[in-house]
Order: sequence, then structure tokens, then C-alpha cells
Amino acid sequence: MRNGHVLELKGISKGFFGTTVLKGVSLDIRPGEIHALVGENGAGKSTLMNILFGMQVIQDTGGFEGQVVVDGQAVTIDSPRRAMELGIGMVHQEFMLIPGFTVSENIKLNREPTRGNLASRIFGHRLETLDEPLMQADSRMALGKLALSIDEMALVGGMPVGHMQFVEIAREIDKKNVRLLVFDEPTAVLAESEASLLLDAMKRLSSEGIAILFITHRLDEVMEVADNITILRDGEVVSRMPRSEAKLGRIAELMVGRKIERPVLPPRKSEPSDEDMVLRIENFRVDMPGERVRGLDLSVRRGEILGIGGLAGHGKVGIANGVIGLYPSTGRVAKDGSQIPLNDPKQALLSGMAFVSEDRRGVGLLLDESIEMNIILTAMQVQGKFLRPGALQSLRLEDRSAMREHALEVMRDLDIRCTGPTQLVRRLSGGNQQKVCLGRAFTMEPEVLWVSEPTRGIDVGAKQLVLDLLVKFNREHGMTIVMTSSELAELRKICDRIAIVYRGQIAGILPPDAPDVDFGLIMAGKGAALEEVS
Amino acid sequence: MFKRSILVIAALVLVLGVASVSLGAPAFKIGIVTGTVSQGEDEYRGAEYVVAKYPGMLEHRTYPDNFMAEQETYIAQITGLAADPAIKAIVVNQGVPGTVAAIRKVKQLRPDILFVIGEPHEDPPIVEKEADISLIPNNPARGQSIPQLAKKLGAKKFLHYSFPRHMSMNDLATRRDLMEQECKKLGMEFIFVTAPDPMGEGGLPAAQQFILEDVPRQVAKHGKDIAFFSTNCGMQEPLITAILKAGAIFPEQCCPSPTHGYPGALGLEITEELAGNFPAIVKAINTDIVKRGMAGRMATWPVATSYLNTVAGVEIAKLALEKKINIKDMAAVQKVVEEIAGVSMKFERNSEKGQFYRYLVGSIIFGKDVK
Amino acid sequence: MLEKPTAQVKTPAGGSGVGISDILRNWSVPIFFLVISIAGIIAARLDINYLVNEVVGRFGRNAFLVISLIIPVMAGLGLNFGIVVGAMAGQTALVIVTHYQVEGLAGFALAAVISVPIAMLLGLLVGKVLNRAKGREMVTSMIMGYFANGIYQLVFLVLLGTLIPMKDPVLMLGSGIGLRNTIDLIGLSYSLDRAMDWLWNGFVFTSVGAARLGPWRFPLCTLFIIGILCVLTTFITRTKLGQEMRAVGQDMHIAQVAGINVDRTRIIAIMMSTVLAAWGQLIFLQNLGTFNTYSSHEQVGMFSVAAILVGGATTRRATIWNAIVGTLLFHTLFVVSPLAGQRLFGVSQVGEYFRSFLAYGVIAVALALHAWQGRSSKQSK
Amino acid sequence: MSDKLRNAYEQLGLPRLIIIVFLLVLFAVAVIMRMDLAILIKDSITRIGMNGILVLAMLPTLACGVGLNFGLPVGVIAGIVGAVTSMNWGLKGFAGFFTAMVIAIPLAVIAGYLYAMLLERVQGQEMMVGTYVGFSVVSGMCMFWLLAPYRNPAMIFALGGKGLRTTITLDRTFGKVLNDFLGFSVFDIYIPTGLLLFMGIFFVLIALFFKSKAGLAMRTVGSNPMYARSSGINVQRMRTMGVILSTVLAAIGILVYSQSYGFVQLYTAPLTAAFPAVASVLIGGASLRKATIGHAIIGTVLFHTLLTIALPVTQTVLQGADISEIARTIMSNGMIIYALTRAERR
Repeated sequence: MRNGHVLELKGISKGFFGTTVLKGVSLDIRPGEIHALVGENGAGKSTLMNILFGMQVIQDTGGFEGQVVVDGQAVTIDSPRRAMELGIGMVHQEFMLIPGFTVSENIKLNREPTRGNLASRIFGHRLETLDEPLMQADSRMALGKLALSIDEMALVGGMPVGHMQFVEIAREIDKKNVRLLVFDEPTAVLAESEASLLLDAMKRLSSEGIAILFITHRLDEVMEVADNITILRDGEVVSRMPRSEAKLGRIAELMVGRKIERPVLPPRKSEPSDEDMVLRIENFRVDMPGERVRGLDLSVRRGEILGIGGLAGHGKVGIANGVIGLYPSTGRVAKDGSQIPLNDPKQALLSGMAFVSEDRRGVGLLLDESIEMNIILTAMQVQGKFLRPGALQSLRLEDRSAMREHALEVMRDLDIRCTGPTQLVRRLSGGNQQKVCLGRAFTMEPEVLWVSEPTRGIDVGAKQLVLDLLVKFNREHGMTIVMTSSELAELRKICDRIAIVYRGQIAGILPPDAPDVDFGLIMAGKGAALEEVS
Repeated sequence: MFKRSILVIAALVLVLGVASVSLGAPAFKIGIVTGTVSQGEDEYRGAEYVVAKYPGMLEHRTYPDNFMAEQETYIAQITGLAADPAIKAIVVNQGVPGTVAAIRKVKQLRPDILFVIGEPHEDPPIVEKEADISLIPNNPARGQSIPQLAKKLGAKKFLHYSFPRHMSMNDLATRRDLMEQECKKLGMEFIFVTAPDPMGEGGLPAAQQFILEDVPRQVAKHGKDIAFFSTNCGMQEPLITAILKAGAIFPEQCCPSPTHGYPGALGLEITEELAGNFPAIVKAINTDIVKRGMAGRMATWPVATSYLNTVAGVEIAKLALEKKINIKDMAAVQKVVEEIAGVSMKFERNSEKGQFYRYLVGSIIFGKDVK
Repeated sequence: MLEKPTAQVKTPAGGSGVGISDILRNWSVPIFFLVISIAGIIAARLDINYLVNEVVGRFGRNAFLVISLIIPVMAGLGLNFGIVVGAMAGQTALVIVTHYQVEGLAGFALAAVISVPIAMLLGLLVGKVLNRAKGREMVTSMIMGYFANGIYQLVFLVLLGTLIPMKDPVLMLGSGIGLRNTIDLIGLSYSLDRAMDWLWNGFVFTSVGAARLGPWRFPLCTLFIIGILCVLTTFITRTKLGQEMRAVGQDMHIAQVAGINVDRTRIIAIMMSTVLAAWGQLIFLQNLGTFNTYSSHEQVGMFSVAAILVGGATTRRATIWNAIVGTLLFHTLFVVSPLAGQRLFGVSQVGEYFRSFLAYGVIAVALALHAWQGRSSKQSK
Repeated sequence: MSDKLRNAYEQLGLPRLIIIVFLLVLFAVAVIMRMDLAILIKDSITRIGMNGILVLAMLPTLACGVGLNFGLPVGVIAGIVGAVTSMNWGLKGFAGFFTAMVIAIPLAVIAGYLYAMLLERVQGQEMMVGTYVGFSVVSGMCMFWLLAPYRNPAMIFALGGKGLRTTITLDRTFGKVLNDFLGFSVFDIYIPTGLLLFMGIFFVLIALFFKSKAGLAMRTVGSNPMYARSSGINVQRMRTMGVILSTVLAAIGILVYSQSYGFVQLYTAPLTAAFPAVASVLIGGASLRKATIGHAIIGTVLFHTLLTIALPVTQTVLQGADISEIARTIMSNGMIIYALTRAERR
């Protein structure tokens, strides 16, 4: 520790397929420091972590530029194992825990203390007996550091998520040489009381000299524990400050605040208003793992583009999935005054809605089918389009020429770049795949279009095209669009109103030109504070 | 007093009951184990016949259809029979693999039980050591008699269907080699053709299909005067069908019997008077074959060997238990078997180490020997 | 600022409940089988002595093979139909031992030793193939059995005596090429089963005053060895290696991230299973006393898998108790059902068909029950 | 041109190329050995025709995501019951054949529905359960064959006088009705026109079905159940339909097979129906995730040609050696393993 830094990142840059994700990011952390790294989704945080942990995906995509320095020594981290050896631990966002194992087995996974025995002397160390008492003692100690009394013999399986998070942390601090711990949005899935416990634990760890890199976008937490704060936006460090100089509002502004020039959108004949609601959602609950909706009320104006924003895990994605019937839901959804049966996708689609899923490859596409098939299939199944005449509805044959004609039209309208309508969707780029998804929904000619994360995982140029398309649908066809996105900036570009979801409910609805700080505060659950201020 | 009299009466009833049972039933019982009809009808019907003939004396069991896989179930069937102390002899027909193991298991606890095995599949020297008597058509001798019969039927060539698993049975392999020598001696060309194994993954249908296709191919290649022989029971029916169609020669089945393959291949209508009546069935087959213009080109044994094995096996076991026959006396055994078969036969033992009897019967040629 | 937490985090209810409903849920399949078996015993009016003798005998023959299935399940490979390959390795060793006429317990031990390298090599190959067929291990291992059978026939029926020099008129066919279809193991017969009978006869009988514990004959030493195997299997689960296997079995991805070599661990699991299967086949055959050169191994996989499923194992979870209970119940049913079928229908062959209908149908239903439970428990979470 | 070649190669895949080359070698050897090519070709054609629909029966379950239908015997038995009943009434020729079909299809629909209900509960383990269901149903039906009230003297056991024979000849009823319909010979090769036509009709019908609304829905369920759900398709109903369709095709398939074969095979024979069909469709290039009519056709042609000619030709070459059957076992199972280990890598 010649210069007193545990870790220094120097000028890290990284591009994926020509898109720059990180631009000259530098960062340094001292022992015992809690360093918060804040930024929106897609700001480049996870890529940075992947680099830090030598994940395979980085090497597979051509490596990175810049230098990683640990204890003043430049190092090459080419595998998670190497990171581990250097004393860098990671508390994963999705739990890397084995549900069928006990707490102590998970804490000691692949680092189990063993004792030699007869068999191991003959067949090698892998046959050494597990030292279970020691495993349990170590686990207890690690959990003790977090001031937590979890039964180390309990199965992880049925535990509350908060406990799993602590087990994950205990595993990292149990590593004897650990000096730097990375917490990747650890509180996203926690209840409030659990979250505050976690923050306490982080402080305790730092007081023992362990450096902590705290990735989050819950700004109140940052304010509570961080020593220093680095703000990342679009792959660049936009600001760096000690907590003493930081203000919540300022951070929020820096984080989301892009010099957004809201493009001048084409005008409408008549602006949507509260007088004419196309959709009313009341006391809506959706049981979507990780994105639960808990008793939400929302109304959608006819002809508007409504944005739904909010942090991951708060249920913004669950709304569309629930309304369309993919996840079990309860409550009331009424379109034009008539109630839509829940949990039945067919009814939802027949009522004139369409859905573009956030899970493009999982739900949105048939990867091994042609583009045209992907575009027309839903409309064919639900509305009976593109079928030749026949007596029995279900045995009517596909109408190839109508399909082809329509597919070509959609491909032209949406500018899908491909070798032809019969190309397999798997071979398309992310952006073009997304356009196929939009084409699929568009073919339904819906009155209300639900779009989830339309720009996730596609490159910048394609992002703009997709947004333009949505505006075009809206303006030219009068289509009401409800767009869910983790990127506030894009919501603010095209939406008429933006609803922010917090803990499964609408925390507030803001105009797109509301100040950055307002968005930041509502997202962070400080809507009440905002109201007081205003 | 009252209580006591009831006890006395009860005891008396019990004693009488037991006595009446023991008086009515023979002093011993015999177990028979055969395959089901889907394996082969003859052996099963033989068992039905003796069960009816000696009411109350026989316990009939069947072994699993896929006896190769369920060997343990097969063994359990036999040891299960032996668990009944009244059982003094067990007749097994056919002696599928596992028989030797079963005999050994039984003899551990019940060395007194007499075993009669029909058509043993396992290696003769091993069976010979364990089974008290084995009955089987004389396969090595048939290695000479079949080509001779084929020659008599006008064959110029002789074709032998089999597959690796059967060719790993020593008797069958020896018979094949003998056939080849005999053919050479008789001036006939010997052709060996591998067929798919009916126990293979394609199962019996694949093997049968092969036979149906291959016979016309061979006839086209070698002419009509070719005799066919196959080592597998399941192949007999399609073989006869194909030969009838192609006009080739068929000396006899693997297990010679008028009811093996012929009724099925000919689509024989089993009317009331035909059912179970061997002479009538033979006549009906004869009429049909003559009608199809195949007189003098097809033959078989006048007795159903599998049927005979079951019936004769039980008879010998019964006589042996009644101490009316010495099983080591080949002539005496032969006499019993001949009586049941109604024809004379040649008997032979495998070696002096045991009673592994092989028998040979003269053939009947359809359209010639049957009137 | 946030308020300080008032409630301390509570520990979750420790351990799993041992209520009757839990027992019913975890052991529903064995209980189902038990009921059917008891119904069968009543219907068949079976002699209990015979039943005990037969079931214990079959347990001794099969338990080892069934237990050999546990380790691959633990490592997430599902039920290993590939133990057929292990059985072939065991048989190869038997051929060698019989050829050199090593008899008795020494012969058995030698066969056990010889079978190890063969089984390990074959297990390695099977493991490599299965690593390329992740998610389809069971179907693949089943086909591997058929494939290996072809190779086995090639070696012992064609190459032996031609490419592989061997002369043995007792074992080989008259032509000098290939093995006969039956091999007599009289020299090895009961060599293991009875290796400890002196203990029983000399010690137990005399000291208890020659009181016979029923007219049964137990394969004492084999049962002892099975006991040791159970201990060993438990031991493996307690080692580093066992822990790695369990981790791989539960979640390959997490195991990989934790630095465990997933492919290697899976291969080791298959190799262990194959070696155990080879020994299991040796035990099976020494008890039978003869072996069918070309078919003894064929159905080993099918029946062992059925047994462990009956014991309540699933493709993802199998314990020693599943194996033991399953072997006992499965074989009870197979001992009882032929007679029960016969008694019920009066005609022996109808009884036989009824038996296989019932036995296989029950296995299908048992599998259905498992999958059904698996789903309902997932939904309840 | 080279692009076209490469495209064709990619479409075909290495395993099929190997088999095709192997078949060509076999034919070449047959020519060199002066074997009767006409008969070999004729047998291959017949064999393809009789097995085609059974292989086709694998497609619906693969398409709807249930996997390989190891429970094929369920449908096969329905077909056999139809055949036996029609024969019992003494119906001859096409009347007999179509009566058999008319009886078999509703039976297959019912059996398929029940089978599908079972499979629906065991998602993920369909293939294992199917195998055991097959065993069980076949054994159960053995009792039926023995005890069922069929009394036609041409069908019952010779000695027992009751119960159906293990194989029943179709000579006098509908044996070869399809094979002989419009049959003719070119260059000594007999073309079973009716058989090929009938098979062709079914291939076309199924191909059309997969282009219909229901067929597309079924395919969608198989390739991405979530996409299907989000398109308003009832996933469970499509899976049930797939299983029923497969069962019905198996019933029709076995009738076609039997009439060409000339016998109906009862008792344990239906057990073996599944394996060749599974092998064919896998060799044809189908995977558990994707199977098309093309795969079924290529698979049927390759596998059954291989089965038909591999044995006689190797036979002629290796005069007298036992190796031909063993070689065939190794090759066909090796191909299946190859397919199973490759499927993920496309």
C-alpha cells in the first residue's frame, strides 16, 4: 500500500461492438473507505465491475483499455478466481447462493476447511473430510461481524431475501484476505429495516479496515454511509466528491441530468387530457418475482405516451406483464369502461392492447423462426389475420402472400436491416430484433401499446430509431403508448407524462420537463419531501 | 363341559378337514413353468393339457415375456414353487437363461426336488450338471438330417438364417458347422445369412421384416430350389409365408412342430373341431399346402416338440416321483416320450455326466407323407 | 435520516418440520408402493418365510447396483442409465478371472480389482459424452447402453479369438472364436455371500444355542459390504469432493462461479458410479452363479432406476434411504405380483401380463406423482 | 455455386452427409458385387413407405415441446385394435383397411387424450414416463388380446381355440391393399404406388397442418412457450393436441405398416414401434427443439434404406462373418448419440 490505495482504476475504456460503454474511467479507494458509485442503469457500472472481476465476457469481446492497480501494483485480472486471490470480493446482485445448501455450506462454498483422513492420503486432498464444526464456527463468526443472528444450519432455500443478501456478504467477508468488497445494488431487493441493517453492517466492516465499493442508485443510502461519491453517466465520470460536500438533490441531478434537448415532437390534432381516459387500473397487484406490483392505481389518457419509470425491483416492469396476463394478477383493469378479464393474454390482446416484452429473447421472439413469422404470428393467432378462407377457424392455412406483403411493409416502415423476410431472427442484431418485436405488436393494430424497456441492450443509434418509431405510431395512428423504461432520459425525450413507481405503487406523476432533482427524489422514495418543498 | 365339547368338535372338524384334503390330493405336487402364448403356443397348451389331465397335482406358472431382462422374476417363480413343500418336482419348458441359477438356488434348500428341463437355452455341459433330466430335439444331429431332408425335397442350395446371439449358443453354432459340412458332402451350396437380432433395438418386427424381404431376394438370386432354415422361433411364420409365395423349400422349423408357424402363415381357420386336435391340424395344413401347389416342398416333424417337452416332462417327473422309472435309464425315458409322441424316435445323451437327452424324429413331408 | 431498526432480524424456523404431512409428501411414492405390495401379499396368500428369504436375497443382489446411482444424481446428472457400461466392465473382469480359474473369495476380489481400471476408463468416456449432452443426460445414457452393447458383442463375439488371442474350450465356442452364451461361475458362486457365514454358524448359532432365526439364508457378507458402501457413500458426501458434486448438482452456474471445475466433477461422479456398478454386477452374478454373456447387463439400468424411483428418489435428489427402501419395495412387488396376478385371474399367463401391466404402470404413476409434487411445491413457494 | 453447396451442406449437417456417403458406398459395393440392385431398391422403397407415417408421428410431440414420443405404443395399440376388429368382421380389401382406420382413430383420440393428461402433469420428464407407460399399456393389452371376444377362426390360437394369435396374417383381408393399388414396375423395380401415395398424402396433410393456424400455434408452443402465451395461445391445449395427433398418426401408421408387412403383430410387438421412429427422426436432423417435415422425410429415407441394405450388402462383402448385425447396431446407436450431443450447438 505504497500510496495508501487498495485499488486504483486508471483510465478504463471499453467498447462493445463499436459502442463505447466506458470512457477513461478512473477511481481509487483507500482501506476502510466506503466509496459510492452511483449512476443510472446503463451508465456503465456493471461493465466496470465485470472488468474488475475478470469476467469471461470482457475477454470474449476484446478486452479493455486502461490499468487496474491493486496495492500500488499493476495487475492483470483474468478470472474471478484471480480477483478473489487479490482480496477483492463481490456481493452479487442476483444471489450466487445454492438454495439446497445450508447457510454455512454456502458461506464456505469451494473454500471448505477439511481434515485429512485415510482415503485422502491415498486418493488426494479432494477426499478430505469437511470440517463441519469449523465451517459452522467460521460462518457464525462471519455472520457475527454483521451483527446478525442467522442460524448457520438453516437451508438458504426458504429464507427471506434479506437474509440471503447477508449470507452473500458473510461469504465474502469470510474470505481471509478480503480487503475490498463490492456491493452491487445490495438494497434493491431489501425491505427498509433490512436495508438499514445492511448499511450498519457496511459501516462496521469499513471500521475494520475493509474498503467498500458501494454501487447503488438509492441516494439516501449513499448519503448515509458513503465517504466519497463518484457519479457515472454514459460511461464517464461526471463528478467526484466527498460526502461532506454532497447534497442529495445535486447528486440526483448529476446522475440523470443529461443536457436533454427534448426534441420538438410533431404536434397532435388534439392533446390528450384527463377528460378521456382509455385505461383505468385500480388496486392492481401482480405476482412477478422481483418486480411485484402491490395495489397500484393508474389511469392512461387516450392518445398519450405515458412513461413508467422507477428503480429496478420496484415493480415498474410488473405492470405491463400483469395487464397483459403473463403473470398472475388481481385488481381491476378497465378499457373504455369495460373490464378486461385478468390472467388471460388472449382476452387482453383481443381488447385492443399489445405488448412488447422487456425479455426480448425469452418472451418477445421465436429466435429460430423467420422475421415474417415473428411479425405476424400473434396477430394471426389472436385476430385471425393472414389466414386463407376455410371452414374451420383453427385449420385455416396461412396466407403466404399476405404475410410476405405485410412483413415487407413492416420491414420497410421500421427499417429492419436484414437479408430478407425469411432470415432467422436469431441472426439479427439487438436493435433489429427489437424492431421485429415492435413490428409484432404493431401488426396487432392496437389502441394501447405496452412497451417494456424498448432500448435495453441495443446500441445508441438504434435506440433513437426505436424511440422515433414509437412517436410515429403515436402521432400517425393515434396509438396510446405506455412505455416502461429504466432510462429516465429516454422517457423524458418522448413521453407526455412520466409515472414513477416506488415499492409497487405509483409514487408520483411528473411532466417530462420537471427538474432532475424531482425525479431523483421520487425514485429514491422521497416523494413526500418533494411535496413539502414544492 | 359345553366349551370342551365345542373344542372337541372343532378339533375333529379340523382333523377331518386336513385328512380329507390329504386323502383327496395326490401325495406330491409338480410345478410347471412355461412361457406365455405370446412366446409360443405349444409349450403353454401342453401345460394346460396336463393340468387338465391330473387335476390338483400341478401348479402352472409362466415366466415373463422379456425373460432376458427379468431374469430375477423368472428365478423367483421357480423358487416360489419350491417354497411349497408339497412340490416334489419342477418341469421347466423352455429352459431360458437363468434356469441353471434357479436350479442351484432351489437345490440349496430343497435338494430333493426333481428338475426336468425342456429345450434348455444355456450351455449343455452346465445344464447337464444341474438339471435331473433335459429334453431337447437333437440339434447337432439335425445338422445332418436337415440338409439330407432338404436334398430329398429337391434343394440344390441351403440357406441358414441366424444372428450373433444365437451363434454364441454352442449347440446352434455346432449345428451350423455340421450343416455346412453335410451340404458339402451332398453337393449343395451352403449359404449363411445374418439377420437382425429380434432382441435388438428394432425388436422382432425388424427381424421378421428382414426375412420377408430377404427370401424373395435370395430366391431371385439362387433360383427356387433353395432350402431355408432359421434358428429363431419368431422368424418361422414370415419365413413360411415368404417361402410359400416364392415357391422355395422348407425342410423344418427351428423347433419342429406342425403348429409352429404354419397355422399363422397359412391363415388357417381354427374351427371347433380343429382346436387342439393335432392330426386334424396336420391334415388341414396339408390340404392347404397341396392347394397352393407346394406339395413335396415343405415338411416338419409330426409331433410338436415344445408341446411334447411339457407333457412328457410332467409324465416323467410323475413316474420318477412314484418310483416307477429310473431317470438314468435312457431306454425307459425314451419309451415314455415315444408313447406320448406316438412316433418312434432316436435318443442320445450329451455325455455320461448327466441326463441331457436329445431326440430326433423322422419328418413328414406335406403332400407326400400325409394322407 | 433513516430511523434505527427496532426489530432484530429473526432466525427462520430452524430445521424442517417433521409433521405427518411432511412424511406423506416426501415418502408418498414408497407408501403407495407399500400399500400395493401389501395388497399383493394378501391377494397372493404368500408364505412369509419365502417372501423374506426372496426379498432379502434380491436385496443382496441388487442393492449395490441401486446405490451406485446415487452419486450421479447428487452431481446433477440425473439417473445414470450408463451403469450398463459399468456392468459390462464387471463382466469383462469375470471372464478374465474365470479364464484363469481363480476361484472363491480370491477370485472375486481379483475380479473386483481388475474391473476398476476398465470401469474407470469406460466411465471417463461416458462422462465426456454426457458433458456434451447437458440436460439430456438420461436419454443419452440410455442410448449409450445400446451402443456399448454393440461394442461389447464385437469384442467378445468377433475379436476374441481373432484379434485378441485366447484359447479356452470351456468358455469359448467350438469354432474358437467368441465366448459361449453362458458362463458358469461355479467357482465364484456365493464366494462373497458366504464369506462370513463362519461367523454366523460358528459364533451366533452356538452362543444363542443353535436357535435358528427362521428358515432363512441371508447373504451375510454381501449385506455387510452393502453396509460399508452406504457408509462410504455417506462419507463421500461429507468430503470436499462430495460438497463440490452437490454444488454442481444444485446449480452448475453458481458452482462454476465459485471456482469448481464443473465438467471434471461430473466426470468423476460418473466414473465412481461406473466402478460401483461394475462391483454391483459382480455381486449380482456371484449370487446367481452363472452369467449370460450377452444379456446379463442389458437391463441393469432399467431395473435399478425403477427401484430407486420407487424408493422415493427423484432425478434431482436421491439418498441412501431411497435406494434401500426402493430396492426392498420394488423387489417385494416383483416377488409378490406374479403370484398375486395368478391368484387373481386363475390363469397363469393372464397373471403374468397383469403383473407387468401393474409393475410398469405403477412406476409411470410414481414418476407422475413426483413431477406433480415438484410442481405443486414450487407453486406454493 | 460454392455458396449453394455450402448452404446445402449446412442444411444437411455432417451426420446426414456421413450416412449418405455411407449409403452411396454401400450401393457402389452392391454394384461391384453384382447384387440385384432392383430388389434392394424396391425393398428400400417399400420399407420407407411403410414406416413413413410412424416416423411422422414423432413430429407433433416434438413440435409442441413434449419431446420424443416414447409412448408411441399407445397409438400403435389403438391402430391394432382397429385392425383386429375389422378383420374379425371379415371385411376385405380397402373396406377392411378403412374400417380399421375408422375404428382406430377415435380410439387413438381417447387414448391420446388420457396420455396427454398424464404427460401434462410430468412436464420435463415426458420421455421417461412415456417409456414406462408404453411398457405398462402393452402388458395390459396382452390380457385384452387373450380375453377379448374375437372369434374369427382365422385369428385365434390353433391349439387353444381362443385368444388372438401373436401374429395374424392379413392375406385374406387387407394385406398389401395399399402396396398393390396402382402398383407397377420400372426396370424390374416394383413401385408400391398406393403405399407411397398414402404416405405422401399424410406428409402433405401434416405439412399443411403445420402451416395452419393451429399448427403454427403448436410449433410456437414448442419453440417458445412464453412467446406462445404472450400471443394468446393456450399452451396446455396445444400440447394435448400435439400428443393426440401423434397418437392418431401412430395408429394410422401401424395400419399402413401392417398391411404392407402382411401381418398384424400383437402382444409385445408394439413395444418396439417407438425406437426406429425415434432413431429415424433424430437421424433426419431433428432436435428436441426443432423438427420439421423435412427431417422426418430425410430421416425415414436414410434410416430405413440403411436398415434395408446395410445388412445384405455387408453380408455379401464379409461372407459368413457375424459382424454385419453388430456393425449395424453400433452405427445406428452411434448416430443417435451423435445427434443428442450435437443438438445444442446449432
